Amino acid sequence: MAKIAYYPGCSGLGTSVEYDSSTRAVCRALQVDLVDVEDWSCCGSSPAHTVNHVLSAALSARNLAQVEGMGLDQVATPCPSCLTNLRTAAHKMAHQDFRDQVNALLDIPCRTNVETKSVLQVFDEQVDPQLILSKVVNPLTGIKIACYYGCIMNRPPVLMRFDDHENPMAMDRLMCALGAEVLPFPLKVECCGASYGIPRGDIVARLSGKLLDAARRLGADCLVTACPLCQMNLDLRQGQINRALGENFQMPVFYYTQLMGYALGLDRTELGLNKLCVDPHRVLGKIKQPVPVK
Amino acid sequence: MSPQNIRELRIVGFLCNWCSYGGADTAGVGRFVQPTDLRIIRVPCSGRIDPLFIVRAFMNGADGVLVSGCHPRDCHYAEGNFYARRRLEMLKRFLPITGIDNRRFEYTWVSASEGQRWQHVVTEFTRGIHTLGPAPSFNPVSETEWNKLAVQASEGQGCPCHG
Amino acid sequence: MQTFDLTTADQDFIAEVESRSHQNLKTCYQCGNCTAGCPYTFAYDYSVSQIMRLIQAGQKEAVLQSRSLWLCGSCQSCTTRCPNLIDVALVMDVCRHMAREAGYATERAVKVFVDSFLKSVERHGRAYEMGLMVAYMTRSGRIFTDVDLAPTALMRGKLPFKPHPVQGREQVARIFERFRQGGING
Amino acid sequence: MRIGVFICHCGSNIAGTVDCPKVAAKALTYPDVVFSTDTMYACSEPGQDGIIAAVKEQQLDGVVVASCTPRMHEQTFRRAVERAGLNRYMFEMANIREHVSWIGKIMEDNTIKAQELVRMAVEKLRRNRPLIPKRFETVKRVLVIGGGVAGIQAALDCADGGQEVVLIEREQSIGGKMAKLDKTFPTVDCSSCVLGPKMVDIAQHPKITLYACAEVESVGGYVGNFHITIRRKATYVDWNVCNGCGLCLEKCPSHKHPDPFNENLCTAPSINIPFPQAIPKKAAINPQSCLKLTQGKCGICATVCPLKCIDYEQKDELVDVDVGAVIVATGYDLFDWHKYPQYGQGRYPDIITSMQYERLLSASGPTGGQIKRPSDGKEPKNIVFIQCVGSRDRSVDRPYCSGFCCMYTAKQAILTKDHLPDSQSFVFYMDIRSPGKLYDEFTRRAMEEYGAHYVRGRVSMIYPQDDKLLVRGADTLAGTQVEVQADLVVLAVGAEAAAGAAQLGEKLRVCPDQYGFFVESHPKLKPVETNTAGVYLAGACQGPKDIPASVSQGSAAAAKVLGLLSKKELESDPAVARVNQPRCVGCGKCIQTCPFGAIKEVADRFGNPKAEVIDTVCQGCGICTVTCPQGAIQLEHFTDNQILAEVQALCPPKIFANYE
Ligand SMILES: Cc1cc2nc3c(=O)[nH]c(=O)nc-3n(C[C@H](O)[C@H](O)[C@H](O)COP(=O)(O)OP(=O)(O)OC[C@H]3O[C@@H](n4cnc5c(N)ncnc54)[C@H](O)[C@@H]3O)c2cc1C
Ligand SMILES: Cc1cc2nc3c(=O)[nH]c(=O)nc-3n(C[C@H](O)[C@H](O)[C@H](O)COP(=O)(O)OP(=O)(O)OC[C@H]3O[C@@H](n4cnc5c(N)ncnc54)[C@H](O)[C@@H]3O)c2cc1C
Ligand code: SF4
Ligand code: SF4
Ligand code: SF4
Ligand code: SF4
Ligand code: SF4
Ligand code: SF4
Ligand code: SF4
Ligand code: SF4
Repeated sequence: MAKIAYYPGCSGLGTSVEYDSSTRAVCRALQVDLVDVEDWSCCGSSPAHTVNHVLSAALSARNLAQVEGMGLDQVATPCPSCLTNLRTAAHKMAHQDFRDQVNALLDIPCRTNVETKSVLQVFDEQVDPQLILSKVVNPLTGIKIACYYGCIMNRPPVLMRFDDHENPMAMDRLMCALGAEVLPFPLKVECCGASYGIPRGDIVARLSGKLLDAARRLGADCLVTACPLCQMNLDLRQGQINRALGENFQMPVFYYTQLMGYALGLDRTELGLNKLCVDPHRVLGKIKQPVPVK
Repeated sequence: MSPQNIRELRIVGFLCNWCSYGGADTAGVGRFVQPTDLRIIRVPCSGRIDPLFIVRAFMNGADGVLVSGCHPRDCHYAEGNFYARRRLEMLKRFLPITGIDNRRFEYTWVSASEGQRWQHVVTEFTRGIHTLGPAPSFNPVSETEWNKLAVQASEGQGCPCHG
Repeated sequence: MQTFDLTTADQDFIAEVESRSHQNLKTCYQCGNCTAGCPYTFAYDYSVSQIMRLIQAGQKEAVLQSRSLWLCGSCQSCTTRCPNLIDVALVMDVCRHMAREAGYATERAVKVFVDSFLKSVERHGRAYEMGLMVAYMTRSGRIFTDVDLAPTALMRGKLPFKPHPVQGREQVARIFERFRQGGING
Repeated sequence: MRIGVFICHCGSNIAGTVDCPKVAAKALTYPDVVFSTDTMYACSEPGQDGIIAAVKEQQLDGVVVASCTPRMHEQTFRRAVERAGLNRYMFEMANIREHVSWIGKIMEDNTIKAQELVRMAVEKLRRNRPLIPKRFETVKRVLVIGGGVAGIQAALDCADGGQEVVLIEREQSIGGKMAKLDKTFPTVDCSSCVLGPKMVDIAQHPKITLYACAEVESVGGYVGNFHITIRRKATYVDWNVCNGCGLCLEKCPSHKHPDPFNENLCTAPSINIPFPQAIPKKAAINPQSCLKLTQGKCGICATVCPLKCIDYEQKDELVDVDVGAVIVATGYDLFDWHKYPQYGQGRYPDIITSMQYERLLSASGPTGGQIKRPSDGKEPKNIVFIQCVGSRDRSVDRPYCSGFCCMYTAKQAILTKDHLPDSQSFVFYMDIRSPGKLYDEFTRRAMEEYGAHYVRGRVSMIYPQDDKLLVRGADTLAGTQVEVQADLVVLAVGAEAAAGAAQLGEKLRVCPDQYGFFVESHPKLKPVETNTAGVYLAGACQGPKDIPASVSQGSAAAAKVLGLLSKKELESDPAVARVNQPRCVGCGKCIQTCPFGAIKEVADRFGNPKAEVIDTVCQGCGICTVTCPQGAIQLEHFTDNQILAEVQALCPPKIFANYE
């Protein structure tokens, strides 16, 4: 497979280090050739576009220009928020006026010939499912999981053009292939409260609480996410949620790459399972040990 | 005179009775305002439009000619618009040979219910003709030669549009 | 409740929202689908369809002072499901820009958070969470925000004490600088 | 030639933006124009009288009226000049309303444009010549396509009016959508009690021939003389013999395929009679699921049938009929709600369509009239109805209102309360459209007497929660989001053009509109006519319509047909092609291109081949005229000279003289 530029996003250095490290590990195992975007900077995340679209696009476009400088035409990011920003920037810069305004803010102009994808999309479209199957050593048999995609991985469909925007299946398919029992989670694209955790924790408590509740009603052992913000809201803030709602959720929240790495038998330290706040070991313990085939 | 100073140019439309003429009526009923340059000649079917009519319009100083018929497969006469399409496509290629800028000629399909589309077509076409400005006055090789060509064409010889 | 004077609808405001969002807001027929899908409706003062209606009615003050603008999570549910194909989330974004430009901040905590975040990016080139938290707490005066989480996060190595250096951080800083000089609407 | 010109004001419609007196004055300067005036309403009685008087007083032999589109009043004025003693083709119209006053705002430009259009009409008229129509006899038989309530009504009215009728229905039985309904608004009377007797009348009427399982294969001819080929699809049962006893149905071992009549809520045997009141009541085998026809096994029905009417070898059959007129009544189809992914795309069995709900309500339906939800057969308590699903929605390309779903939803809410007194209905609506007689009272009754909770807003998502469906919508009147924990959700799916309408329209030369419904000749004044003479429309094929409106249109179309066929003879349009035989070299190009086979080869008295047009077959398209390399075949009323005269009126010759 051709080299793909990799944009880890700021949270990969902080709140979601385990997402970053597990993504890299899984990609390595599946022969997805990632090269870090040189000297990448913040894409603007959710705050920038609420202030100004040119500013927000410029913060993203600097990174697209970096990718262009590396001579690559595809960049993958694990984070849906980064994905949205990079894609929106490129999309809007298709209009000359807007592009000129953005480039006026940049040292190095961006030509926007780079395509941004989520790492999930790369797995879904560019990795042979047979390869994944052939590498599974610890099938996830015995656990029931709910896949949660977050609100902006697939929306708006005109921009994201990946998977079904009301009922995405890419992660479900992956988890199924790894042997897990995937439940039909109905709130796959419902918002978790986004970045309001800090200024308006009450909003996150309510919205993320709803997701946890839906997963519990379904009988899920755990939630699986593809977004650092969702994961943080659901996992790190689960205690806050419990206090706010008078609940007692004990729902581990994995990154899908962690479970992939687990099933592929990758080095546990790279998967960062110990970084999760809600202890996942009880759930992992449910996984039936594979019967060695002789 | 620069094109901007000219309020109106001479644009001739050939419209089939069943679809496009009706579409233009629908646009009128809907009060979809359009530029006034265009004058419409009603013919039963786009298949009735002889490319010579169009050539004649240009030779007589038209700045633009617009032809509109029923959508393919919707023709009131089953296949008239297929004939029209073939002939008009040929004409479009033939026009430059006679020294006429073929951007001054366009053919399209508008159905009787598409008043809005008609408004759009007229507005865009008129805008295009205004961008091109008035047609340069015809400067034939010689008048006799032109007459010869015209007669020849009218007899179906040397005019690729027939058939 | 307020009485809106419809005869003095602010046409310039309507035109500005339409031109900055490239949306034809007259096509909104108030079906409420956006409100029905919006997960944040419970926290809004005006629901998103009401915001759309108020824009149509040219009620600039009511819109720009709405707290809803600051609470929209840009989750795209409204945009995705609008039967008239209006990019509603974009309209919310544009109104938020206009509110900010007009100096409103009816959800102050949100504004402070956003400002702190961008400050941190401007300074370091990347978001620096610890710095951001500290800046937010001091500026918002909410010094106890998430203190309960700090130990968990710290223990798991999720809140590094030092910012991550970006060589091109001057480049990023210049983006902000030029932006402030440019007076850009976008 | 002496030409008179009349410029119509149409009140202020034209005079508002065109200086009519000025146009009239200018017209006097055109060649051959001897009289010119402006008039308030040219088409009114005084207007027409004025024209007739002028023809007589001024000895005019040609008239130009500049007014509305010829598609509106050409016939009116042709009759007027005829009354004045002129040939009806010595008349031309200039369209200065639809093409001038209504689309241009500047009086000066409009006036000039109007003048030029009048000049064009004058130049054309100068080259007109009187044309005399030919007369021909009509076939006294009518074809009705589609056996829904509209087609049934049209067929019965035509037959009662004394005409032979051929009714063809694509499905196995007539009845259309109405046959599936439980009760009908606004009277809430039983659908089959109303429709059933009419269906029986169809079967018993001596003047009606019914072909079910049949479709139009091809259409030839023209008004008064259509040649229709009908394809009767193989049913594998000899319908001349089958008496509908139903024994075969009971014994068929392959009875697990979805039953379309019951909207796939239950299954049906491979040999089936769709419902007990079916007309014709005959069995037919479904070739897709029958074991014998797919795998060569079984053959049980053939053994059990007491009348031995099963024929596994049966083939489609083509039947030719000649008719004088055609009524299209092919109805509508329902919007496929799976285009809304937020409603689960079929993952949740308790989200059903309104038509499925009709089957649940119907005593002859799969549940015997008990409302049971599909997932677990339980009686629902909270039922949510969602209106405008696939209507009034640009995002799915259905911006129009389906017209009857507000009403049937109110009906279903009322019936729900009748069936399940403890239930609670919630109706999500955007607007209530109930403009018929006693209609609004009906929807009010659903709310006031039957306690249906109407919520103004759309539903954004539905998802399962425990054993309920969580319906999340908006109440825009309260300005909030609302949620309902529903047991059953019924989608009021909108109407769209019937499958195959486009192909049928092509055969009949009837235009579909942008959504596939057939276009009427004039939205107000010719609502059941089409632009093809002799072809009429009835019912929902022309646009969404409820039963009263469909029935009215069925009768209206029948009245039109009876009017047409009451004439002994029809006049053919004399604007047909004509061959100038000395000029024709007999190359045969016109014969090859004419789409209607209207030109034949004949020999002149020296035995040279020549073309000749068959007047009654020629449709007047003019394709031949453009094809002829000799200019020998000319379409009357649209000859090369006439059209070139129009061109030259607009673009006066510049470099060389007219070489006509
Ligand atoms: C759920 C629901 C409830 C309703 N309830 C009511 C009510 O209570 N009261 C009311 O007034 N209206 C009601 N309606 C509306 C009603 O169904 C229509 O008004 C009516 O059916 C229109 O009749 P039609 O004959 O025009 O069309 P249809 O009923 O659609 O009949 C058309 C017929 O033509 C046949 N056909 C189609 N194409 C061809 C072809 N190419 N060749 C041959 N045959 C063809 C079809 O098989 C069908 O039999 C309801 C509609 C729905 C969806
Ligand atoms: C303000 C307004 C605007 C409208 N605009 C539109 C529009 O834009 N488009 C549209 O489609 N519809 C429109 N309508 C509706 C339209 O007027 C009616 O649909 C239409 O006029 C109905 O025609 P009719 O022949 O049934 O009745 P009418 O027009 O009422 O004609 C009935 C005739 O019968 C005569 N009459 C009554 N009693 C007797 C008697 N005992 N003996 C003899 N003669 C009698 C009356 O004098 C009258 O001439 C409008 C209506 C109104 C009020
Ligand atoms: S969904 Fe669209 S049309 Fe409906 S209220 Fe919201 S913005 Fe308006
Ligand atoms: S984008 Fe904003 S307004 Fe739209 S649904 Fe999401 S939170 Fe609500
Ligand atoms: S002739 Fe036409 S334009 Fe004149 S009054 Fe009648 S409808 Fe109006
Ligand atoms: S096919 Fe035979 S058994 Fe079946 S219904 Fe007809 S007559 Fe009865
Ligand atoms: S032959 Fe076909 S239709 Fe007849 S009984 Fe067998 S499966 Fe049923
Ligand atoms: S009739 Fe009512 S439910 Fe049906 S499309 Fe129109 S408004 Fe919607
Ligand atoms: S005008 Fe000519 S081509 Fe057309 S139908 Fe008549 S004979 Fe045939
Ligand atoms: S095309 Fe012209 S010349 Fe040839 S047969 Fe027909 S009429 Fe005669």
